[in-house]
Amino acid sequence: MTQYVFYFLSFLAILSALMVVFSKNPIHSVLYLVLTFFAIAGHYVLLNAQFLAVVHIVVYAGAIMVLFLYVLMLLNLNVDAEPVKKNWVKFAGVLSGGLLMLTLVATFHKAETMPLIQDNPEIGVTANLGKILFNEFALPFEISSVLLLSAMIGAIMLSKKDTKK
Amino acid sequence: MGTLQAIPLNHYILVSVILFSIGVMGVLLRRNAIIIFMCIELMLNAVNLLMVAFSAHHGDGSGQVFVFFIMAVAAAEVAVGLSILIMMHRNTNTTDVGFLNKLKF
Amino acid sequence: MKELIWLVPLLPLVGFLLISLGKSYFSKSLAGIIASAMVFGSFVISLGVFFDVLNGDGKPTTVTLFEWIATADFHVNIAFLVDSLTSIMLLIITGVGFLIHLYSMGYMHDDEGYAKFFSYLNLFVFFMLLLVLGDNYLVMFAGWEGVGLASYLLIGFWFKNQPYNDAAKKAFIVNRIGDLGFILGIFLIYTTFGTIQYSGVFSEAVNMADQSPTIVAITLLLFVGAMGKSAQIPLYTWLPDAMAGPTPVSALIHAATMVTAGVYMIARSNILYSLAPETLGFVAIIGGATAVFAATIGIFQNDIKKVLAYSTVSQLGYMFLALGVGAFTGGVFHLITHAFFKALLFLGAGSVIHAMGGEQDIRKMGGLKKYIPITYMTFLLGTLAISGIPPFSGFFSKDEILAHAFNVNPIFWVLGVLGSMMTTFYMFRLFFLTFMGTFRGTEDQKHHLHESPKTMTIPLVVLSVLAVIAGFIGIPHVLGGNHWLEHFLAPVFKDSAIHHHGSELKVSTEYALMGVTVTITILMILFARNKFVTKRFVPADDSVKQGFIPRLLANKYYVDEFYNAIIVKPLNGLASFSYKFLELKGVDAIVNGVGKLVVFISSQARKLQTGNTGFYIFAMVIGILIILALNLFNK
Amino acid sequence: MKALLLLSGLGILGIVSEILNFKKYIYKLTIVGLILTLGITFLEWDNPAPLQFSNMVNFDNLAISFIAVLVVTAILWFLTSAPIFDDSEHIADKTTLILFALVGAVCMVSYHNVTMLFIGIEILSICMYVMAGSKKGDLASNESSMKYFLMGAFATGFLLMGIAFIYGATATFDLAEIKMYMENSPEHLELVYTGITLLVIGLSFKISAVPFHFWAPDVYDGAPIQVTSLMSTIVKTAAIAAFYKLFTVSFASQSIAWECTLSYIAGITIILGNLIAVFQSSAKRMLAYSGISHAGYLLLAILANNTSGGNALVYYTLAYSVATIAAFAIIALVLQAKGDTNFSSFEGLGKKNPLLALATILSMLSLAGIPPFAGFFGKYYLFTSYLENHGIGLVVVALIGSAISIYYYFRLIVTMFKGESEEVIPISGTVKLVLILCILITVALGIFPELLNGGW
Amino acid sequence: METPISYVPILIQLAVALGFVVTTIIATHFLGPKRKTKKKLDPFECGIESSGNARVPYSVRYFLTAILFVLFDVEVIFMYPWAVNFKALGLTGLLEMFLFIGLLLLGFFYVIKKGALKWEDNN
Repeated sequence: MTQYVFYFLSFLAILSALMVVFSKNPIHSVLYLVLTFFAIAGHYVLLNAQFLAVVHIVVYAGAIMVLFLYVLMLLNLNVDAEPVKKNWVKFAGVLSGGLLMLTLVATFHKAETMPLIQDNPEIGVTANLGKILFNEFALPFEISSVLLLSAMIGAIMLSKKDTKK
Repeated sequence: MGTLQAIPLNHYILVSVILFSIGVMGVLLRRNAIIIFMCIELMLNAVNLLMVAFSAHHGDGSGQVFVFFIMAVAAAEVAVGLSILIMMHRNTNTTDVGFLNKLKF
Repeated sequence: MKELIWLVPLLPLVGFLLISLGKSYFSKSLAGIIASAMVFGSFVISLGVFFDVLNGDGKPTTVTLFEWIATADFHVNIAFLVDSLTSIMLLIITGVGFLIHLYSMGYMHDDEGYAKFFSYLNLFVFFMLLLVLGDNYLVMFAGWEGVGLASYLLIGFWFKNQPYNDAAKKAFIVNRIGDLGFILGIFLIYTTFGTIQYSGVFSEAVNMADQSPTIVAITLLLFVGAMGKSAQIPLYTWLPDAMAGPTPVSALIHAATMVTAGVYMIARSNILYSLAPETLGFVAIIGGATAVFAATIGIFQNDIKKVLAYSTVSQLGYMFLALGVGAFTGGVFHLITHAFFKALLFLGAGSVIHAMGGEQDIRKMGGLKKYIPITYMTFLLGTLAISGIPPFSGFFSKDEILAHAFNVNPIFWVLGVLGSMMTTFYMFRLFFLTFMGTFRGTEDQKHHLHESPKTMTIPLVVLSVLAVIAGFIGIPHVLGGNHWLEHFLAPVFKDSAIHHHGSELKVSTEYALMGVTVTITILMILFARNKFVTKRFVPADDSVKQGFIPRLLANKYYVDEFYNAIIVKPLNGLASFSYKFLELKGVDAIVNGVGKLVVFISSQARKLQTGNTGFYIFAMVIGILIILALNLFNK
Repeated sequence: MKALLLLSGLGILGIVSEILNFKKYIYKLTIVGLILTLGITFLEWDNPAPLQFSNMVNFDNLAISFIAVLVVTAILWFLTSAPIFDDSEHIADKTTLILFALVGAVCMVSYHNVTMLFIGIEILSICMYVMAGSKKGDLASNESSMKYFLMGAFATGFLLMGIAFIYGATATFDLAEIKMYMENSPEHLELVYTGITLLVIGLSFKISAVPFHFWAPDVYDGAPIQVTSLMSTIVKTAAIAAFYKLFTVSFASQSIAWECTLSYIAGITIILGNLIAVFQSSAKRMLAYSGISHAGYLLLAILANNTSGGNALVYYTLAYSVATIAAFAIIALVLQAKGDTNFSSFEGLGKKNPLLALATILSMLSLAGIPPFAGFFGKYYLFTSYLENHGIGLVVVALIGSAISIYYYFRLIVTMFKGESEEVIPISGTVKLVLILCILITVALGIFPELLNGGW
Repeated sequence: METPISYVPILIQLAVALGFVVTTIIATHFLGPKRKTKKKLDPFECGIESSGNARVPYSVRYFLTAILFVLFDVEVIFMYPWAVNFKALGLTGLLEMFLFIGLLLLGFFYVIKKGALKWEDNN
């Protein structure tokens, strides 16, 4: 049964990803992207990464995409103001994207198919992740707060209008 | 998890590579900065998927923790990127990257 | 004295720093005095060192100052190698250098850049000393680059006007081409021998297989460097342009010292070269060719400094010819004598220009004999020396070179004689046109004429004495002398002497060769005298140059006709050809062409940077694709 | 370790200063703090237990020396860049951002786990994106910031993909374990190779190597000049150090996977960078292109794939950073005085501002690699370390490149002594100090290269 | 032991919820009377003719709030794994978290100080 779920989710993800790229209206792109995220979250569940699935939904679909929508409305971009590229440019873009995929795939087609054995399905559980995160990865965890801080400062500095002097 | 064995790892690699390439394609095709951001997000998500698949494959949690960090970074990047976008829009009234061609040669 | 060796380069450096820092505080004369004093100091020390070496055993001594680089498996010290060759070079550089400093105090007297000029001069002397003192190739390279830089500064000294700047830049760029070869050679040496210290390299090299391709490659690369510095075909074009600099600079850098760096370098690495006969042959050919080629050009120049410049190129050709035929001593010998008489000639020319108020065209001079007698006398001595009239110094050094050349291959001898023949011709042409006959300049120039101040004439006199007697340090055995220089330098060249197998010339042949050269020389002098003094012929303006042969033929003697038919016409043809075509269109064009090409490519390549983000990302993706594909097919 | 903590602390101090209204002192405080950091860093030399925080970071002597280079550069930079801190509103923000960028850089030179590498890179990049756009009203600044962000984020995608593949093969992020895996016959070669290639791509972007250099000239050109100087010194140093660590520690045994690719990249980078620089009319942009070519030289050290390569890197980055800081400080002064950075604005500098002229000459000579200045030995060590186990081919290319570079470096020098300029450019005391320091360092490193090359 | 299967109840609930919503919408659509006139479809703006795009640009302040929300959101996410094994991690975990939170709090004060959350001042 999981096969079908997997294939369905993959199909959904890829299709909506394509729609993100090709739909004219940015708002639609955002919505399709949300759909993609849900599909990926489904994959996480399949992979026993339930916690990540939830986080993924919360962060991406819940926060980042909302932010995108905000900006779209803020800048009033719901109408597609984007000038269309020349056809040959489009063609070249599609072509090179496809080529990239082919080359990446080609590197694996020699590889014998590795069965996905899950000798330890417990790792996805929040508790286990927490142990790893707060023991091994304590330093990156603290440093990432520096990252978020600098993002915060940067965002305020750039997007807030200066007080008139 | 007998059922899961039916899906080879390569399928996951394939899916994420496809998603990644679609993201790249989007970056190449679109000129609207916001859409380009989204496509970059798509690329990152493809990586996340791959990471989780590998981590499940190896039964090693650090992969998922790494994904965790990727998400944090993605959030930070989006925050900064969008503020840059806002600033640019405030000055030029457009989000079309094709408009950025003053600096050249 | 040897333990004081580090003072020799230090003093000029101190002088440079003092002057360049304290420029604003010193009075003009003080700067000059400081500079000269510094050089004089190092001259005294070098004198002491010289006598040490003279009385000591032939062993070279190394004086290590401090460790420069020391990676795990690689050491370079700032260390000085003191042996006979070094001590002689030291004497020339500091001695001639001092005289020229003295001279400049007079010559540059009313130039606002006076102090700066002297600081540069000192800087140059410092680097030159570094070059000859170093006991490994890296130090030599540092000095090598340094002198290039200093000459660059000095040529462009009057940076107000563009042509001088261009000349400076040209000199620098051409030298870079040479340096590229040089440093590649050094890298190759390092990869081959694992060290770049002379002692190590040479001792390694001696046990190396004869004429191994690596050695050939190394020597060739080094020689490319020498070509650049010492203005050999095809990299000589910068030297004539370098005459844009002040005359003392031309005397010091472009006659006596810097341009002979290449000769020194090859003499220093003589062992490597004698292990690579192919290279030696190549060197000989280049040298001989340059000697003749430059001489032919010299015949047609009317700018007094240009003539001397070309003659320098051709004399350098001589030295390389000497090295090429394995006569290392001969090469060094000629280097010494040439340093004296060429410096003398340049300074003399400078004095003439000084008297003429900046005029450099010999067609506008003439009859200066009675106005500037001292310059006249000294210049005459210099001219005799360069054209190799016994017993002046030029004779001995040239003779030695020619003898060895004949010994190796008569063709080289013929080339040599041809060169010396033309040298004599154009030098006397220059001499006669300048000092004999009647004055051809304007009236106010005539009033302006005056003998130069003492500071300028004293160096002239000293140099002329040297130019006369310098030859006696190397009187060949056939003339009853015992070649002192040869014995002195023997320890440096002993290892290569083994490889250099050549039968001694028969005494009779040697006399014959001398006889031939001397006679030809004297004939050339007479011809020149007859043409430029008796006939009072003055080369016409460039516009009607071609037309003068018919006019000459109109009133002629049989001898004239003969000479014209045999010598003048072909020479003119050759000269004008090599000057107009090769000089202007050929070599020069190549040198400039490279630069132009680079600029052009650059102007195209920058178009890649379209400024369009989409294009950038696209290009990046293409690059990624290519890399991935390569990686895919590598597996 | 202490350096990392101290720098973060300083950054946080910046935020506090904003909150508690003492931000007018933060500039001075920062400089003092940085000097302190430098001292503390040296105390950690020969660290007995370099591996810390469950092997997340490794403060061995190489890392320490890189940190020292970074901090020295930062100090010099802060002293020269007072102008961008003079707007009262953002002084604390900018200081904090730059200090956090330093934190990221320190992570990049001291990581022992790919996670730290990734986070370090991201902190550095994000701070740089913001700083590039810190001149908010200026279109050029916006454009450069936008371009930098777009391409940077794009490249990050590839970097992450590479990390993912490596993880897929090795099931770990720890450098030592990856090394172990690589050394005893990896079974998932295809994953390893692709991963390494993608990492080469991602990191080449960060050091702006051809063909991933396109962002560099525009971003450098558009950003405020002080930020440009920061990018071309600290960012480059950190990136190349990270590159070196990853490839010579972990992937050394798999060098077949990357050697060929990287050699090509290096060669093309050197030639193209130098070529395009020849035609530039703006000194700022010229330095941007020359920076690209220097990235090419730096790659030689990675290709050398031995420890002496690391020493060469430390030496070269220091020499390059010092010279670049000086050059940019001078350009900034000229920009302030004449309004643009074209070569023509440098005319007559030689006579009016001897100090500026001297500093320019020395830094240009050093960048061009003319003995006896620091730059020469930087190149020299790079080449020798490369030659230890490679042919001479790439070195020849590099030499040709530097022969070309002579042209444009000297063009600036010659221009300074041409023409006349009416006014003397005023120089503040601190900038004077920095210029003199740079001159001293450049000359001292040239005369006593041993100062740095203790060999660790 | 968590497996995808143990998520089935959630799925069922989801299905029910969605189903309910959809059905109601469709139902109203069909049941409700439909008399469309131009006036009726106009958005009612106190009787004034409506003009222009319905979506007017927001002010940057909303955006700033959104950004800050995203950042703090991510930070909150970091707390779950800590919370679930609060005991297991013990003091060190607590300290780590305190440091983390401390920094975030600092950021929060900074935001307030910068006036990024002020709504009334209009600049």
